[in-house]
Amino acid sequence: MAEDKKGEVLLQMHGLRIEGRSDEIWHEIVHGVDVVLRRGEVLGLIGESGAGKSTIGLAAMGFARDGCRISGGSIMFDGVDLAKASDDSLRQLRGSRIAYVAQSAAAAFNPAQKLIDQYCEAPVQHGIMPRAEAESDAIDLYGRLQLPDPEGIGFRYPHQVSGGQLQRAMTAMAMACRPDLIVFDEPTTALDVTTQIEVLSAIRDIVRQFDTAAIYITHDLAVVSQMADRIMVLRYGNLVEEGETRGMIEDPQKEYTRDLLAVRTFRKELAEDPGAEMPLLRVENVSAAYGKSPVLFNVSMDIHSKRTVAVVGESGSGKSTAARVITGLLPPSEGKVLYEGLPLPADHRKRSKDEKHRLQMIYQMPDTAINPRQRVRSIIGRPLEFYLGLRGEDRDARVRQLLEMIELDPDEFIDRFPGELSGGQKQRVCIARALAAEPELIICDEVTSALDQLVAEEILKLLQRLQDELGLAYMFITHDLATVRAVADEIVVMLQGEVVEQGLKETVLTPPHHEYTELLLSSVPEMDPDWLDNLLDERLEQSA
Amino acid sequence: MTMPLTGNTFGGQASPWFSRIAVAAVHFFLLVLFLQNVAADFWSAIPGFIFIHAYSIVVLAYWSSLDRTAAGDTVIVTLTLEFVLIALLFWDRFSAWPWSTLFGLALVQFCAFAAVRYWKDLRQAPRSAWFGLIVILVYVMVAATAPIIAPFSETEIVGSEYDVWSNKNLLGTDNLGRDMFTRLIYGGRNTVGIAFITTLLAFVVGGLAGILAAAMRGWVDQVLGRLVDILMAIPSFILARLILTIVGTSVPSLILVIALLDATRVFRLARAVSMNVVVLEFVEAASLRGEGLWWLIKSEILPNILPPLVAEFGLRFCFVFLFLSGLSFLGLGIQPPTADWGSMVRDNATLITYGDITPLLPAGAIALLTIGVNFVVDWFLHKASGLKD
Amino acid sequence: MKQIDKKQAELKELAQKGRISRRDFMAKAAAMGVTVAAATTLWSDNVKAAPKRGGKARIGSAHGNTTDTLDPGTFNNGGIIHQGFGMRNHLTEVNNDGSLIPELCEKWEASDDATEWTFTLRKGVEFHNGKTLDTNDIIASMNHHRGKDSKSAAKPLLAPVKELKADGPNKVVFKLSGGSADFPFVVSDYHLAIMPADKEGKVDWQSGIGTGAYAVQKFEPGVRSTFKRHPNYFKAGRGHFDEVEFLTITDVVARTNALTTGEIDMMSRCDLKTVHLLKRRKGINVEEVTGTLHYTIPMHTDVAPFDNNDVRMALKYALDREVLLKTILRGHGVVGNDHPISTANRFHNGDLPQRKYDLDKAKFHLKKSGLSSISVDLSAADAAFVGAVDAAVLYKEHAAKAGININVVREPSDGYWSNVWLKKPWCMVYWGGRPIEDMMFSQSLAEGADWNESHFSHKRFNELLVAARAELNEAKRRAMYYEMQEIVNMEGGTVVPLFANYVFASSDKITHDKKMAGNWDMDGDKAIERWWFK
Amino acid sequence: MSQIAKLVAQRLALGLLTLFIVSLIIFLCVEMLPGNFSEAILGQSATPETVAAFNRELGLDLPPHERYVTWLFNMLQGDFGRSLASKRELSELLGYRLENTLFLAAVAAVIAVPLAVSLGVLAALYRESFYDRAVNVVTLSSISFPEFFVAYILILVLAQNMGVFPAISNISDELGFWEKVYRTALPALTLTLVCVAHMMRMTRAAIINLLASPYIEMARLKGLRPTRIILKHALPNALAPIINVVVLNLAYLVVGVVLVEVVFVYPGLGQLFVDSVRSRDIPVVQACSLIFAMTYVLLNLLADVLSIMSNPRLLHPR
Repeated sequence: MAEDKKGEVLLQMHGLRIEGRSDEIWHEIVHGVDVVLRRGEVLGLIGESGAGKSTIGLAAMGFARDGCRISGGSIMFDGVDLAKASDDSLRQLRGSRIAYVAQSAAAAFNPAQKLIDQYCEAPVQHGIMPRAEAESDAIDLYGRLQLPDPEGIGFRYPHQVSGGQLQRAMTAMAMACRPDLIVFDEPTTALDVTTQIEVLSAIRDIVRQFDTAAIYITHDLAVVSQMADRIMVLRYGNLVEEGETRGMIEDPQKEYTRDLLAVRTFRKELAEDPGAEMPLLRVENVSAAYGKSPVLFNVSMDIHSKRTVAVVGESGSGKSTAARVITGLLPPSEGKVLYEGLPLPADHRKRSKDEKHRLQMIYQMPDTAINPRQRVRSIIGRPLEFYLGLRGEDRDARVRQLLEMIELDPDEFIDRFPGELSGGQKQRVCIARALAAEPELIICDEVTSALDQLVAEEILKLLQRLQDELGLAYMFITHDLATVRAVADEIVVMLQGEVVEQGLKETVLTPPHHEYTELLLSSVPEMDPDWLDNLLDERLEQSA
Repeated sequence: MTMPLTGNTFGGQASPWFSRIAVAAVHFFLLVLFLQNVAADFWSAIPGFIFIHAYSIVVLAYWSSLDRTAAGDTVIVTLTLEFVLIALLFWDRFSAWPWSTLFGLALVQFCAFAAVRYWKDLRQAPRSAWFGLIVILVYVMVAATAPIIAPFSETEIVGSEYDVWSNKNLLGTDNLGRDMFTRLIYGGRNTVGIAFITTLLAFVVGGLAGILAAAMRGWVDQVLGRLVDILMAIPSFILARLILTIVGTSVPSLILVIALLDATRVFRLARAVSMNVVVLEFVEAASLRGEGLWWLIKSEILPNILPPLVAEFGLRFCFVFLFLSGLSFLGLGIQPPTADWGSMVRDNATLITYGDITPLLPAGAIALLTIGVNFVVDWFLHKASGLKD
Repeated sequence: MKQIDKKQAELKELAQKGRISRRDFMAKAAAMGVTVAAATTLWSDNVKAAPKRGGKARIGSAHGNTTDTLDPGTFNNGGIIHQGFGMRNHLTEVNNDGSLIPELCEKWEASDDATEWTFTLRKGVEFHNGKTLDTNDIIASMNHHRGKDSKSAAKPLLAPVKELKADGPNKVVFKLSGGSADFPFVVSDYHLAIMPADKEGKVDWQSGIGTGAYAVQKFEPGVRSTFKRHPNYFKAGRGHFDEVEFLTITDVVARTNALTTGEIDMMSRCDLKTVHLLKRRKGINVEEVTGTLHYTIPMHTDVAPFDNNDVRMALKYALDREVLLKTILRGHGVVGNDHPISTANRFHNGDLPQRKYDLDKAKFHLKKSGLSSISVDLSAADAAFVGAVDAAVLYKEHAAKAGININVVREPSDGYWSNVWLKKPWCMVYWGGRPIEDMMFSQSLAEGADWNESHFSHKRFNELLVAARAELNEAKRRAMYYEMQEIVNMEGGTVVPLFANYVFASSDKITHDKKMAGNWDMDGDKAIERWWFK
Repeated sequence: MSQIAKLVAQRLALGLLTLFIVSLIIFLCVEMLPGNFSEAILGQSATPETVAAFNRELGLDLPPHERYVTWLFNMLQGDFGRSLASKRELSELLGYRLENTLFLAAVAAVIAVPLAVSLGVLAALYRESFYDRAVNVVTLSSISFPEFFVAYILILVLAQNMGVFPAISNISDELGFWEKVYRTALPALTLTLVCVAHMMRMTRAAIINLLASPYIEMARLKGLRPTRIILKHALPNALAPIINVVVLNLAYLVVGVVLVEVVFVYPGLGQLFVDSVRSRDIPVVQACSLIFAMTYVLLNLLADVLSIMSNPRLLHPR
């Protein structure tokens, strides 16, 4: 990378328009966006789903996904217009001069090939270096990205490597041809917070080391502020605001940007200690296993009525398993679940209707949690029919009531199919379905993690309102500490199937923490461009 | 990436002008049949004529005023009502119709209604799918109305054997001097009818068992799975031969035996796709709610595995069709003198040696339908897979 | 006489092989006492059609099962019968003109009451393995079908044989329980092939060794068999091919294709529907013979309503045989006259008026029976014969016009012979037919016969049967058989609608005598013995 | 690998159970068929005495369960028994037929499988193109005609009119290999036409199914050539369904070719089976069914093993 070229414009997209096809009709999804990127610069693209950020990121490679097309504007990359370039010349650019890092490394690696084979493919196929050289280069890069066992890891298959490591291996693969530009498409979204930090720092280091220009796409402003020199905020295929990172974080110009920044400022009032009051639900020394592999070890927790207990932990910590035990989907191997002091049958099939309707569940993925072949009317109506015996007009009236309660217009939504709803609307329908059963306790299993941040916030507010109005108790399962901060009365921290810490929110969130809680808390990115540097320094000091 | 959603893919509303024309066409078709066959004289058919048209107008007016939710139900209600009313009006003559013709007419009308209902999807269908749909529709109509449109009766000997094509015998005569055109029409009716019923039965049995196995898991799954494995381990042709020899080759036993054999294949597919659905959370939610097995199958699983099952139905139908012809070839299929395409090919197969194309006709008819069905299935699968993203 | 025959045969052979000039031939013939005219005919007949030795003949047969064996007792289809005739011989042979000629015997003699038959064996006949034929072989071969443990289908044929013994080195005597003028015909039956005997008096059927024109090389039942000519075959002018390959091709289309593409040289059972097209093909000869093969529709005469002869007559008149002949056999056959004796038989009663489709008479008999209308079940399956079900349906249509309601019951083809035939009161049957009237009558119509399919029991008929059997005077026998045919025609319980032709084809490279045997398909199933390459 | 061994062992055990039940079912079916061997052999000429004598000699007069148990017992000792009809050792009788059947299947497979897979790959590569549509229509048409009809047409064109191949497959073991192949050409071609479409469509579908997956997008973004993407990235991951459909078709080539055997007079197992059923030759019927069932079991096992081998996730567990 010649020093004199630094600062020169590498990529310039002008008036970029992209269309997508649905129902045989082309709709514009990116409406004329201008992007400028200089050599060695990292540009953050941020926005919610549907903002067109990935589409723009891919357009930087002259690529449009199936069902999309670049319909207007120019994409000048180092003097070549990618929008007009031939397939062959595009192919020669891709992988060698512009590389891509995908969101889910587990999915983006070919499961049938070893990592190093996939690494070597681009350099060898582009004729940049022979196989042997590429291999030793790979090992070098693996080392720089702090992958364990850099000599051996390349000879594993993707499924034999953990998610965080895969993401780093993919970054190495993108670096293989020493491209001028790398497009990072939400590279850490699928990772746990603690892993996310490692990957973020690895990516940042390597990009800085090679002085590569990068486009960093994410929906998380806190993350992008660690990575990018400059940020573009996108919404519905339009540019909302553009600026230097620090400037934008400190002084956002547009309301939308401010909203994004203000996400999770919502806080629930602090609740009092319930004391010795009889809990609504008590989990007593429960252990459980899937087949022969144990996943829960001696877990106990109480949930009091009208209160929210947040169960927090990373993936694999057993928090969802705990929910399955409570709902009776997974009978525990030891221990029991008491409802108002009386033991619940371990198997949900043995529970009575009365026991069932009090305990409802809302799932993480609203897409799969409601039947895509039923209309909203029957989705919400069925529990009414089933538990309360409502039929016909009574039922419809109640469905309408519930829809109003979840802030959806009954006339508009009652006859829709789930496919005609947005993610947030679907989640609201799920909530309404749970409410229809007139429950006392709702288990919310990561209910906001599949949603955009603003939408998630709305859902949290809705849940809070419902709790206030209907006196519900929530068991709130999440990996997101921001959510915990927002809604919890009590917190249960789980790690590898065990409860490591539990108590009132302020007790848990106020130091001194348990070691793991500390790790979790410190790993949540903050809206401060220096946060990552400080954190890493801090950790380095501690370990030193 | 979410596109603005303009409507559910399977609940699209028909354009009103088309629906009017289509329903009117169906009614007109029915009426022509009436005039030709049911009404003893022209004048007594007039009230029926007027009634049906007035009725159509009312139905359509009502229909277009409704939102699309009710449209599906309306179709069924209309269908039933209309048949009941026709039956009441023309009871004495109506009862003289063969049941299969009634069934066939119902099918034709159902097709028309379906076409109206899914017009929006149809409009987007590629040309190959249109071709397939038209082929299927023509076959269904021909099969349904065979006794009405065929110039002669099924077994009637109308000339000398192997007559050439003429005005009297459109496609000449067959090996016994029966009218080839008539035999083709009846052959279609018999073969298509039997294959259709067989496939339907196979799907009801195999599909239900498959869903049941997926929904219940455990020993039910094991037992059914093993049973199917064993049945599949015996080549179907051989098992069919054995069973047909034991029970005799009557049409009901043909249907039952082939349906049983085919059900094993359907079972596998139904089980596999249901397995994908039962792990989804809405099924879990329903079973947590305490829903019974039947509800789970009927409301939660079945609607979601329908697209692959429908596609498979098309393919299975073709296989059953070919299987039947194969059995006919070995003399175990539909027995003479009932016309069926398989044995028609066989009966006239020696002609091929002499370069005569007569045997091509039934074989061509088989092939055309198979291709048509496959085109539609392809399109359907394409659409169904498009639903996922 | 016999001496002269033999000499003539030798002469013929010389002529056929072209080893003798015409002049020499005439001289030799004259020396033997043959008239000049006769000698000339003999010469031209034999030279024109002079059979040539050589070539590999491939024959495609419609019949043959993988379960076929070389045990003649279980021969049950045309394919294996044909092969049997190729590899083995019998005491007597039905010649291609229908007459009975000696085969392994030189002559036969009967006692006056026709209860004792003596066969004098031909001398010097050699089996394929070099063994010379003797009386032990004859006795063992016959005993193979007799006795308590016999599994042979021919057991009933030999049931009248009380005693069987050798009389001197080359005579075998059969003692019968009753007179049988046609016994020499009986021993020509394809089951009663002569096989070599071992020391215990058992026959060796497994090896396929016989005295026939061809020795088995390879026997794959139901697929193919190959044969090589027996170099020491005793018959002159028979067995012309060097090699024979016998293929079972059950699918008629495949068989026809094989013939037209030259994969085979001859085929049995042409497809009647397209035989007119096959005839037009260049290089193909189609042959057609009326034989004893016929279809019957027997009613159990002891079961109501068939116990009433008027009902039987009504049913006989209510069938349009001409239509059946046209549609089922496509004209390749002749209509039957409700008795099982074919025009190929010696004593066919041609004086008997042909029964026709006559609705008036049918109605008349129906009325006379006292029944205003009848409704009867007719069992049919295509196992009975190809088109049996069609025939039944046609029958139903014809009879309906006479007010008779026939309900066609379609039976499964498999197991038809064990479950339907002889069990159901009215069904469709096919008979290969018998060359001898006595055999035909005593098997299918004699009281108490196993296969009395119509449960026919007629006193006069049974008396005539016994009398005719032992009657050696031909004129008297003829009269008796004529009367019996009339009885069956007028009172029998069997409708005999059709006699079917044998239709077979060969490539024009193959030729044969003008006269074709009518007792079996393909020249009496002796094509490989009788035909030759041009 | 031990996992595979375990799977194989487990499946073989299950397979044995399947075979046992199949033999029971077949035995019962044949028992239920009207008539028995003796009656079938003697046909129209059966008399009660001869049938009884036959039955006595063959042990058919014993009650069915006794015969079954004896058969099973002998079977377990490796004695397949003898054909009732020819008294020939079954191993010898079936061996020859099985060899023929496998030969035909092999010839057909050697033509069909590479053809189908390459057609499928090409169709996936040039999807929605004219080539794709053309191949689709042609292959669809070829499966749309009844098998025997395809056979007749091939005979008409290739044997009658052009005379390049013999109309019937008159094969025997004294023929040379290529001569045998030549005579088997038409039936093999027929079978090829019948099963190529299925395999080709599955190959195409399996590959196209994967084209939307992220790793294919990744491969495209690495600037790889379409051919390489299909062959290196899509095909290896699509192998499992392709193997399954190929194996299914192989099983069909072995067990489902009765019609083709009849039309081409090919002496395979199917004909033998049909003939033996007709004459109620139970040992042969049993043995054939077991061979067919075994083919199914083994090929299915093969498909599973190959699927595992093609999937590193299963082959190299963490």
